[in-house]
Amino acid sequence: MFSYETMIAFFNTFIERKYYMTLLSGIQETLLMTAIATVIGLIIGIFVAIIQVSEFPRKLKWLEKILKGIAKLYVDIIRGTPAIVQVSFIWLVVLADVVMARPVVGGISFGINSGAYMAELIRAGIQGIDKGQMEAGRSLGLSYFQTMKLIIIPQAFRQMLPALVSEFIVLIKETAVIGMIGGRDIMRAGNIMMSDTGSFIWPILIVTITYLVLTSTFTMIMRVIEKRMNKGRF
Amino acid sequence: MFSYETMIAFFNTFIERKYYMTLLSGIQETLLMTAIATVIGLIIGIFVAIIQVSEFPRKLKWLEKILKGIAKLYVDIIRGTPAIVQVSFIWLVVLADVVMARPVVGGISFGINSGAYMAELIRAGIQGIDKGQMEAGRSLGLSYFQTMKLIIIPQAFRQMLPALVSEFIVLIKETAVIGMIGGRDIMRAGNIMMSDTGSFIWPILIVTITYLVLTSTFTMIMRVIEKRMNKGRF
Amino acid sequence: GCSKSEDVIVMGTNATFPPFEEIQGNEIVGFDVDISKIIAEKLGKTLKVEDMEFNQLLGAVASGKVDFVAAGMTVDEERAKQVDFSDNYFASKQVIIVKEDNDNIVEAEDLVDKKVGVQLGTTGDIFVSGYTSEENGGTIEVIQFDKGALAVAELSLGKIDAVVLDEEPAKKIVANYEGVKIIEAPFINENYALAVKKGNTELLEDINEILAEIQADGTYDALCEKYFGKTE
Amino acid sequence: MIEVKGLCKSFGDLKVLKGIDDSINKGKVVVVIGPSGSGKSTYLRCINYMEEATQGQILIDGVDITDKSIDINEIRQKVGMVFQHFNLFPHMTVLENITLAPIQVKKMSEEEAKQIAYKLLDKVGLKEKANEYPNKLSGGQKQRIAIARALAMNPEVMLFDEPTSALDPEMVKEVLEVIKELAQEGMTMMIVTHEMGFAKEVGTRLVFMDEGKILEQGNPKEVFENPKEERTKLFLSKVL
Amino acid sequence: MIEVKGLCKSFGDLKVLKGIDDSINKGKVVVVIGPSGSGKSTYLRCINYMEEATQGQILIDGVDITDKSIDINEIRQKVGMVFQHFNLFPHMTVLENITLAPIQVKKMSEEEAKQIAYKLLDKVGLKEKANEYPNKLSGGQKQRIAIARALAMNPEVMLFDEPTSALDPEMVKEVLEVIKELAQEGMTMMIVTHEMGFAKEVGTRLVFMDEGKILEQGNPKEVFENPKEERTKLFLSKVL
Ligand SMILES: Nc1ncnc2c1ncn2[C@@H]1O[C@H](COP(=O)(O)OP(=O)(O)OP(=O)(O)O)[C@@H](O)[C@H]1O
Ligand SMILES: Nc1ncnc2c1ncn2[C@@H]1O[C@H](COP(=O)(O)OP(=O)(O)OP(=O)(O)O)[C@@H](O)[C@H]1O
Ligand SMILES: [Mg+2]
Ligand SMILES: [Mg+2]
Repeated sequence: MFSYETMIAFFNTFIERKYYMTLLSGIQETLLMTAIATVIGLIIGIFVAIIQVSEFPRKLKWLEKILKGIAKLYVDIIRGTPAIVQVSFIWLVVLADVVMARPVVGGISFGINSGAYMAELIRAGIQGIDKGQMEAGRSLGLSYFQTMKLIIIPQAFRQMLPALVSEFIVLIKETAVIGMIGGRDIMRAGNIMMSDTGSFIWPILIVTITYLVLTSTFTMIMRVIEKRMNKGRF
Repeated sequence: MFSYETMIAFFNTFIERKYYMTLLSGIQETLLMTAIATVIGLIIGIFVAIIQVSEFPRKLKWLEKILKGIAKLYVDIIRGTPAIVQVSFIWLVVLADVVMARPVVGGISFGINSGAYMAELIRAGIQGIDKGQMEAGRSLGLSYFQTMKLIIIPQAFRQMLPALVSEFIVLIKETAVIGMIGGRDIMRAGNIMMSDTGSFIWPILIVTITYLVLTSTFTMIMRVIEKRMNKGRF
Repeated sequence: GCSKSEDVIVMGTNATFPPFEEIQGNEIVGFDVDISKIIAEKLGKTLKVEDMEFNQLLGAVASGKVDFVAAGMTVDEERAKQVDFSDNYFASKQVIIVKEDNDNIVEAEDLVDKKVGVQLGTTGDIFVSGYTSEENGGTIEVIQFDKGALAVAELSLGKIDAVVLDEEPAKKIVANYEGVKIIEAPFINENYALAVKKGNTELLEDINEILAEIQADGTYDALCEKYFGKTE
Repeated sequence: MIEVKGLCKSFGDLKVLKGIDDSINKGKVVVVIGPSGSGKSTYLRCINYMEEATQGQILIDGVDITDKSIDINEIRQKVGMVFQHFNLFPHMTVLENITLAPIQVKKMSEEEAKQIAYKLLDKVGLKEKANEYPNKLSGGQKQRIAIARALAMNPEVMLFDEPTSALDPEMVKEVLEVIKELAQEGMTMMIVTHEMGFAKEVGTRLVFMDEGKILEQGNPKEVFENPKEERTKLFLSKVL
Repeated sequence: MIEVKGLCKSFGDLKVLKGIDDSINKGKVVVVIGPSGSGKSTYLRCINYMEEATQGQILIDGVDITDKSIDINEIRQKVGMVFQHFNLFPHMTVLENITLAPIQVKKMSEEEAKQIAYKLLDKVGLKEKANEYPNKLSGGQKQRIAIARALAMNPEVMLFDEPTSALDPEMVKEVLEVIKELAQEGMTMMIVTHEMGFAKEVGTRLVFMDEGKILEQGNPKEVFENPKEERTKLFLSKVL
């Protein structure tokens, strides 16, 4: 299985059948999906986190209750079920009648998944900002949501940046199950090579290395960001 | 798709074809896999964590370097690649010649995966124990490893218990991809129902609820443990 | 997201079923894809291919996610309850694949108590999963894979004892693996057809017409020549 | 200008303010002193609605801000507040700190807001720091910027909650100078402080709080020299 | 009994011990005092090899423990140590705390270890606490258990590093009583302490350390009444 001949044979096929193209478009699809998921997750996460930390004025307590209830339900369901179940649900039920590029559907699904986890990060980030910031904003006449948007979130965001990049890395890995609903990401590219060539070790090694390169690249980016943050302007 | 008739039709088939048995054995397989994975992950995690925090005597510095290098490589590779890649690798390459029940192989694979994450938890737990404990143990004449085993690990372990249960919950969800290599867990039970009946929504709902019940049960157990800990003997 | 526009027709398939459909480079190609292209062309529409797990195809066409399925799908009573099948366009059969040195398995009855791999939701799966031995009432231990190739892979590793697959893909896949062979014993004969949503007679009739057309004008034979190296 | 009637405030079961009555006239400087925990901060925070009063009324220019139908953000524009810990926005430059509220709340043009900001920076003597970030400033400089930021909304009253107690001793003076100048210009102010010399100098009236009540008040010099209440005497003996 | 020759210890570039020579004879009680950071703890920790000496020799009963080929766990059995923060094992009962090392290290039977433990618990006056967990004990009780735990290994020397400085004042006495009793029984001891009265009472010799050196030593009473060095005078003037 590890023999020189099988290796040569595999890599000949690799070139001949243009598997590098399969792999490349797998990388593209993985990254596209991850990027879409990150953006959607971030948006959902911010909304959910704000709902979770907000105290509504007395008149709107009923709305607060409803929104907090929905946020809790969302977070509980997402954190209580596997990503692949969620993806299947969204793909096969929610978006059943919609024709959409698969990476987009995957991105949306994983974004919805990721939102629940990002909400937690963002909530912690917001609650980590000194209470005095909210007070200073409010005392200047800014509304609660203006203060959130202009003062709290930007600060929380900077502090959370490394954690968010790390969530991006988690998503790169999580999206590897998209093949289960027909996606054509890196993992699936590996599967295709396996099916076609009957060789396991080389496709899996290629896939492993591809993921390692991607995740460690983004880990490095995260480190750089962390360093910048530490000696940043504030 | 949500219509009353399709629902009735599905649940008739559900009874008729004894899908509850499929589901039940799916739950069994998921839990078995998760349990095996937790045990293996815990063992690996403890070893890796101890290697990471240990300072070897001067004579054995070379061994320390080698072991720490291996531990780092292991953690980096596991954390840098998707679980499904690891599972495929172990099943198709490492254990290629081994005939073994699929849940066991799944359990081993996910245990190897989980070990890297547990190592992190355990390392933090060990480092969270007051340095004085190690000193007290050593000053009584206990060796480094005796002190670790009898004094540090038991304390660290109690503190980490909630985090470890939470890792168990993560594993319940993660194992949902085992269907990709032919496992018959909960998710797969849902797939089988989908394939046979052509209905998506009901099988997915059943799968979702099953996972929710499992994860929230264990979350409750974790809460109880946390409470006990807080008012525990020490 | 964009809803389906008028001039696009969506074909659902599972591209792990060579030579009917498989992925080469970035493209899904194969016998079914070519036939579908012709259908789309004759209907004046653009073909869009949706690749998904085989076991999700029926649901996908039933829910309207795809307009029709072309996936080397065998006509079958159970399935016919969920979708409408076109006229048959290909005659196939199920075959048993075993290790080259295995002389113990020669017919379906020999599969009893053995670990047998299938592709989830295929005819082979339905047959093997429902199989009960006439002699001793024994059943077959089924392992359902997402892809036929993975089943053959495990067979070649010795993790399972046999695989039941459709004949043509079995031939293609077996060629990729060392040490496995197809048993020439007769097994279930079956027919492939396209599937549309139940009640979509308009599309069904169009498809049937086109299928008849290409069989008459030789296009079909050319495709067979291209993919199977033989004519029906 | 500000009228406080029977103001009570509880946090859960804890009664922090137990009925405060007072009125602060335009142009006056009220200095609030009292032991820790006596409710001085809470009193100030009620006045700009950072805390909701449990009972009683607070009228600013005749408008009852405890009325639920009042737009609180409008009231706050009339009342500037300066905190012990400055609470500058660390992700904005000094200039952005000052222009934020005028632009966002008063819908002022950036141009106009900047002009006002530069005027105020000049006033607090920090014109050259306009484009610095707060972490480059000393404590005294930060507090002066915080004052400028509050003034940018052109408030009618300024509230100061121990504006110098987080400062190193050598920086107290520069902040007090700025406040003194404001007093001379006729700004209405309430100042919680432990700087007794300063209180004597700028205060038109001194209020001594204890356990959620105003225990004694009057001309600062007189109260310092001749406290009537035992508690006031005790307190002053410790801090003077 | 213990001989220290030219003991030096550095942490990286920081020289903490700069050449200590001393010898402690059997049955003597050496009290170590000195300003914070002078290296008292480090000195004690070197003696039972909690820190590895950078230079110099430490001989215990003639055996050089700085020798790399020595089994350090054997040495430690001869040297008991009591810490400022007790460091009891919180997950074990008092009895388990005391019997752990005899069973694990000395391979004593559980029976025997328990007998010894009860004897020691009696000695420190805490027999009735045998089955409690440490978090049920007061600071003074914890420290007495820690002493019992160290004694259970039947050490030849006992080291105490500020055994009472983490205790509430009313608990200091009960711990000092136990140590005093040990002294009377003829246990060899080194005690770092800030309790000067106690030092005077039990110390057979006082060692004053400053900046990693022994600056002055002698009979405690004499040193207290007549310190020779300026630094000693200064230190004593502050603590007495
Ligand atoms: N948000 C709050 N929740 C609960 N209790 C509070 C809150 N804010 C203040 N308190 C309590 O109210 C009492 C008065 O607090 P306040 O800050 O007004 O005192 P103070 O006079 O300003 O004291 P200091 O001089 O220490 O600033 C204190 O006992 C304080 O603990
Ligand atoms: N592990 C260590 N790493 C680096 N520096 C250390 C370490 N342990 C002690 N030091 C330094 O060595 C010096 C002496 O410390 P030591 O604890 O021996 O002083 P001490 O006399 O016991 O003081 P105290 O009375 O405060 O306990 C101090 O400057 C301390 O910071
Ligand atoms: Mg205050
Ligand atoms: Mg010390």
